[in-house]
Amino acid sequence: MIGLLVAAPLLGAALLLLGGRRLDRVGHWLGLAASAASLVFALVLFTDLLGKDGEERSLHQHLFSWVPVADFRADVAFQLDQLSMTFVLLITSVGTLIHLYSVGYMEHDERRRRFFGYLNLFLAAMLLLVLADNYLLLYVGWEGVGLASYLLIGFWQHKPSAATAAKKAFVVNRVGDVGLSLAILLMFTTFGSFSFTHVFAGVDGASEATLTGIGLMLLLAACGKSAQVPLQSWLGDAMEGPTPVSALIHAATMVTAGVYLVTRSGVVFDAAPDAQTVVITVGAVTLLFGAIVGCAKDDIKKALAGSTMSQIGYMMLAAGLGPLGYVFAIMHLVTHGFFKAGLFLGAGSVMHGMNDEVDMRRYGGLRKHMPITFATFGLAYLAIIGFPYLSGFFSKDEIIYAGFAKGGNEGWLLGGVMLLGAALTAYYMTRIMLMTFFGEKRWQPDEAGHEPHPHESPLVMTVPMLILAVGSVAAGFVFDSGERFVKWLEPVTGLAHGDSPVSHGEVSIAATVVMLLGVGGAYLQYGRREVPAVAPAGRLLTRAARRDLLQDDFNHVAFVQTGNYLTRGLVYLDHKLVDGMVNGTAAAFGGLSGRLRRVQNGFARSYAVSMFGGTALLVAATLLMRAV
Amino acid sequence: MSFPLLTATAAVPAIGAVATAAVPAARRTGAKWLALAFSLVTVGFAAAVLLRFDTGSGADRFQLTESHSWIEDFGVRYELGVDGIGATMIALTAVLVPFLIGAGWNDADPVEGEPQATRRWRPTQGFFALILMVEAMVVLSFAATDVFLFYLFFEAMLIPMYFLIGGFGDRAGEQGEEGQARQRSYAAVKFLLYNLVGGLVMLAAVIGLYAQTADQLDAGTFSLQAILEARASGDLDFSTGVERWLFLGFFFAFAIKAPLWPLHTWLPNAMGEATAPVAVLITAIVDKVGTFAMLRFCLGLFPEASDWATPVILVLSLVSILYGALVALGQRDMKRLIAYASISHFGFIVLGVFAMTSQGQGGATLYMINHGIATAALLLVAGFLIARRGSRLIGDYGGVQKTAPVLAGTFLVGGLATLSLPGTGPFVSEFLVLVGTFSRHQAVGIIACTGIVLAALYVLVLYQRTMTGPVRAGLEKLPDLRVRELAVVTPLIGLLLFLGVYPKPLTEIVNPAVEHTLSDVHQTDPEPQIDVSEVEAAE
Amino acid sequence: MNPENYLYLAALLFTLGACGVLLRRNAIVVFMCIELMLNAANLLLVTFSRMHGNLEGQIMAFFVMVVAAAEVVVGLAIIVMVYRSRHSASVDDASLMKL
Amino acid sequence: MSTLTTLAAETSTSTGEAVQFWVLAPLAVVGALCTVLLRRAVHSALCLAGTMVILALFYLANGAYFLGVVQIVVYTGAVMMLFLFVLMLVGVSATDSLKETLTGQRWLAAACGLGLGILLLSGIAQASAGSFTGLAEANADGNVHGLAALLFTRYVVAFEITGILLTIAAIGATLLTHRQRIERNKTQREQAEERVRKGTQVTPLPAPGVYARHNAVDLPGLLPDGTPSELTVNATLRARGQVREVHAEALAGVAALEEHTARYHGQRRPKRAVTAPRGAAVTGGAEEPPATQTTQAAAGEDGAGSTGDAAAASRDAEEARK
Repeated sequence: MIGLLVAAPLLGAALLLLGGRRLDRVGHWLGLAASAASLVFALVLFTDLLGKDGEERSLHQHLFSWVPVADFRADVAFQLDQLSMTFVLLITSVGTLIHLYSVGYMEHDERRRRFFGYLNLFLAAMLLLVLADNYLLLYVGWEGVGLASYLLIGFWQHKPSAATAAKKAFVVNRVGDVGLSLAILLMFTTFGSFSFTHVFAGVDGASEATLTGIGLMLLLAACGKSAQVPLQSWLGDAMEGPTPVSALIHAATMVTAGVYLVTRSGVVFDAAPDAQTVVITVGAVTLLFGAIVGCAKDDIKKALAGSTMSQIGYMMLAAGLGPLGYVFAIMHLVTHGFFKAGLFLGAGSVMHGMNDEVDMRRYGGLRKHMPITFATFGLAYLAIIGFPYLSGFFSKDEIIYAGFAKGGNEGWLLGGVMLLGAALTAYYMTRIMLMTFFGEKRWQPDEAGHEPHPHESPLVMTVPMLILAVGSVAAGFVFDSGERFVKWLEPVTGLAHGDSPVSHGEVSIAATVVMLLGVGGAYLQYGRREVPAVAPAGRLLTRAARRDLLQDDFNHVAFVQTGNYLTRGLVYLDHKLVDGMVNGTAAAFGGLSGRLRRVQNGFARSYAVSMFGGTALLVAATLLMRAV
Repeated sequence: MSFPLLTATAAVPAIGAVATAAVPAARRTGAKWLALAFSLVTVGFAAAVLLRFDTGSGADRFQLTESHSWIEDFGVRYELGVDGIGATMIALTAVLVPFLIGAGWNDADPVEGEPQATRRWRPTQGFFALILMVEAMVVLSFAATDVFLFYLFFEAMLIPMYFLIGGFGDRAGEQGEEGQARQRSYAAVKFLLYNLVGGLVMLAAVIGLYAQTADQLDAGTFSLQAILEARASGDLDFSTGVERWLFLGFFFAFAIKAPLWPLHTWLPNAMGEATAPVAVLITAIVDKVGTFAMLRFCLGLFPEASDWATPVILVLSLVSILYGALVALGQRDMKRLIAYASISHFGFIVLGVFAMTSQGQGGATLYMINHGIATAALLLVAGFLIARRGSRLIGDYGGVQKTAPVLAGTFLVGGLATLSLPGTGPFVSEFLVLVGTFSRHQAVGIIACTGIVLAALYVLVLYQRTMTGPVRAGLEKLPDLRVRELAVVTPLIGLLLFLGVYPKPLTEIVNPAVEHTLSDVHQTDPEPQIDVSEVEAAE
Repeated sequence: MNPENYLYLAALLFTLGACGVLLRRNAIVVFMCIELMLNAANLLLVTFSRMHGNLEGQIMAFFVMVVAAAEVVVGLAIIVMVYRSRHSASVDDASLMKL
Repeated sequence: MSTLTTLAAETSTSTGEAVQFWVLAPLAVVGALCTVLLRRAVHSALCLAGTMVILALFYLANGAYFLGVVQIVVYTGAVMMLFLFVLMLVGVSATDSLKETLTGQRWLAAACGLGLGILLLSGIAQASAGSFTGLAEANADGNVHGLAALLFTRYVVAFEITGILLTIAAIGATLLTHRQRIERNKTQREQAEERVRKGTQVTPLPAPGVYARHNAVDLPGLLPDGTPSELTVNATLRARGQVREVHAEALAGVAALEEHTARYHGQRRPKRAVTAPRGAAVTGGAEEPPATQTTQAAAGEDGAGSTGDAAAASRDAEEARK
């Protein structure tokens, strides 16, 4: 049954990618069906799990032995527990909605069949990632989603920027993958195995240094996949992909795989406090980084990408808090999955109506033209900024509370940072909202002279948006009432109640206040005044934030340029030194032969001289030998 | 006496070579089909070798043995036999050759109006006959358990390879017909000289080995089994110095063949100038004899010296991995890029061999097979592309994905396999090598891991520059893969995916051989720091 | 007198013949010098034969003579041939032995 | 015969033999030296023959009677005569220059020769025994009988093989020197056509000695400017270097004649100085002809260049007769 979860989209992908043109007309429905089938399986399994006791809610399925070499035993085996189940449900439900949305969004693309093939491939890989019962199989899914992400970011390959962005995403992710590889290698040398069960069982006996090493390597992997500092640079560029991709992969599911990894490896991290500290630091830095970048971007998708980064920063931070935060990291992950997907789909709907314009300064006043989009986007907006009793309110406040609960100065620092982040979130989201849907219209004909005619998107697109909006609104409440979510996940992740200097209520009030501050600030800047169609020069921080805080410039100088010089130098050396040495030897021999050849002048008498000389030498040698 | 299966496996392509060469000039197509038929029969025999190979726990190390006296005075025997590694390598060779023949179907046809196109001009026949000849010799080298016999075929395969490189280039160069011919003969001569030098050094070591056996045993022998037994029983005991010198002699030849940095520069030239199938033949099959021989001869015959040389060799293979990848990044020529990528991969293989762990060596063996198939897929598709445009320069392409999506797709899959994406065969082997290396030499393993990133870079940069972006002028009408080409590429990709998902059949055959090799070098796998077996028991 | 003197004489003649071979360019003269060397060797053989009281040396000298005769016949024929085709009997003219 | 036998049977040499050796040995050495050093091959051959005869005497003195006779009959009589025949065939007067053309060859040869000689001599000196056996016993039944006994018993196979060798050599020599004509002779017409086609020398070569008022074939004709033309002399003579020198008086006479004729016609002719004869090369050639190749090449050039000159010369001659 668990295998079927993965098999359905995999089969769909294979069919769509190998099927050829014959499937062009039904391809998208086929892809949707595969995804929906997966969702159905997931729901069946879910009810199955719900029927069991909390501690026994774990299914195993061993398919076959994958790579057996001596002690190295890698199996293809699945494990479905509450954590996996949560992810599976999120992935299949959001995935299916986005499949549906894409039917409309990609309607005019001649390569729609392939697009659905890639989407299915992604689903399969993502499900494999969360269902694997060992790190190596997880790694397969891990790289699989990377591949799908690569293919989908670069889906419009004729655009060089898309191709470059795709390559960048893959390569940066690969850097993270090195971390995962090394972590698995370390696990193998330490525990002789890399299945979750064995590793977690062996943690007690391992030295803290080793565990810290494993933890840091896992964190590196998580940073790559979840676009955390310092491997965050690819996410902004990844917005080159079609919008449903951004919604599914780069907002709701794949980028949260890092959080999954850290949570899944909680046992390891709990035993390595140093690694946890680093996780928290990374989360906190990214949280602010993403928020600042999100405040400055005019490209609606890139602004949302900054927001995604920031929100995942929250989750990472929460995951770094250990049992204090695991549950809430996952909870925020799920709610974020809903509202961020909703936001992206809304952005896609806006772009769909605006001739693929992404610059928010060219929008304005769209609420009249796209009422449904406005409504769903608005609800998701309220959810993300933590409007009371919407989903973001519950999940984010819990994380902020967990931060305070860490205790001591650290607790205050983390709480403060997260509150600042909440204010920034409110600010940039309000800014997006105002620039897009409020104010006067600012759109102009494009170069070809086409005046955009903003219109509401078709039903296949708005229905998913509506469902997600419902999710954004209700998820938090549903999860929080009676602590359902906490109880559900607790057996896997554990739960701790720290010693918080502030109460729950106080945190909620503080969060609401900073949220209102952020909204107010944005309203003053963008709601009261006319938004200029061309971005003003801005101050130093704004300009830096527009350039993603100079991360690409840094990467360019530090890696790309040095790499180029190194490569060119090595090519030169390979030709001149390594090859040159060999060719030089050959040339030296050639020259020597040329000299020696002159002795061979063709005159018989010369040869005769050498013969006689030789004879004389032989006679001399004989005589000498006798004399001695 | 049982049926001499190994001899037959080598004899079929050899007979095929003669038969193909004898086909009259006008029957060109017939010659192609004949060569294909013989190569397919070889696949059958190779399959029989795999099937007859006993992987049970009590099975002999060398199986399907044949032994006949040949040159009695020097104890040279015609001795064949395979362990699991040899059997799989023979299978790889046999499986790849039909694809190469299919891919090079029209590569050697005489050009219309070429002046030599006389009645007796038969390049096509020669091309396929030479390929089959190489196949026969490679199979024999994988099967030979007599050191002298191995040496013989190790060297003899240079001759047909020389003609394949020098005689049949692809008609796509930057310097015109004549410059191309000059480049080609340069590459062929370079290939020959490099390998001959290696072979010469090895010959000295072979003779030295014989002298040692003649000194210490009743009679001199070249037989691997006899020497291994004598070494195990202590009858044959090399002094430290002698063993090291002999080891170096053997290793030098194999390092050139493999090719290991800094002895690698012949490979880019040879692969760049040869046609794509021949380039595959070089890197996927012939070069594997080098790494295979490291496993079988270097480690088996000279365990102490292998141990002594390991640090240096590990460093060299690390340099190969990183250097190959970095230089690949800087290439303008597609085939040279793939050649440098191969150098990087050979670094991994040698790393695995000398990691002295069962994961490392098992991984290295799998790596040889997977690299063979992956490179074949990538390079053959690149060859199809080059044949269409008539240029090897990356800069001449762009946007192929738009006009020839299937070609681009297969190219991408080949590339992804080359960068060891999980789910494809190379991932399994690369990871095994890394595990094997890391469990004994942590630092080396960590550095080797960075090769993963570089591999992604050069493959994706290549793909991006050739396949994506706006369609370049002159490529608007680029035809997509034809049926023949698809028939060549699809099974290769299928194999790659199958081996990535279910490599167990191979590992089962390879594992016992690796155990034997490890016991030859008196090594055991390092134990994990923490025993988690009780967890297993509890389950 | 000691018969060894014959040996010295033979050595002297041999050396002279050798120098002639090296110095002269006319193929016929070169050939004659070779004959001189052969004769010197014969003298040596004959002298040894006497010194050792054994006829084997003379037999050897006899064979040398026969072989020399055969050689002269063929050699001169070759010289004539070469002269016909190249109009020269100089050994330096036939310098085709180099690349 | 018996006396000779007894002579050889002695274990020490007689005074007579010593005298014979000391008289003949220097002669043999001188003969050998002359063989090597004389410029004309015929002289060399004759000197060699002399040396061989002396060697034959030494063989006799050493008790090798059969060999001594064979040496004279076969070597000196047959082989050396064969040499002479071939020399005649190849050109008896073609002298060999002793000027060395290969750099360093002479020094190397001298060094090698000297070294080898010294080594041989010292080797012999080292190996000298002091006493010797003598052939008295071996030659007891007569030298020929002794040789035959060995030759037809122990060495019979070698003997037969030498027989075969000789046969092969004879056949080989015949084959080598025999030239089978594989195409028919060219007709005169064809030869003429070929000559025109080649175009180097279309007209017949100018005759020798005409203008020099001398009909000897070895005297070159003069070109209009008074220089002798080698081309007028028969090629064989040229090759042998047997072109006779044109004396200065003859040239002066020609000049005077021209002068006279000009005055008789009252013509104003450009005064032509009779230059120093270019024939210096021709005359010098008798002593030291340049290497054959260069001579031929020069002749070819001359032929091309001087055809016109020769024609002019004959025209002048006709004028003079009027």
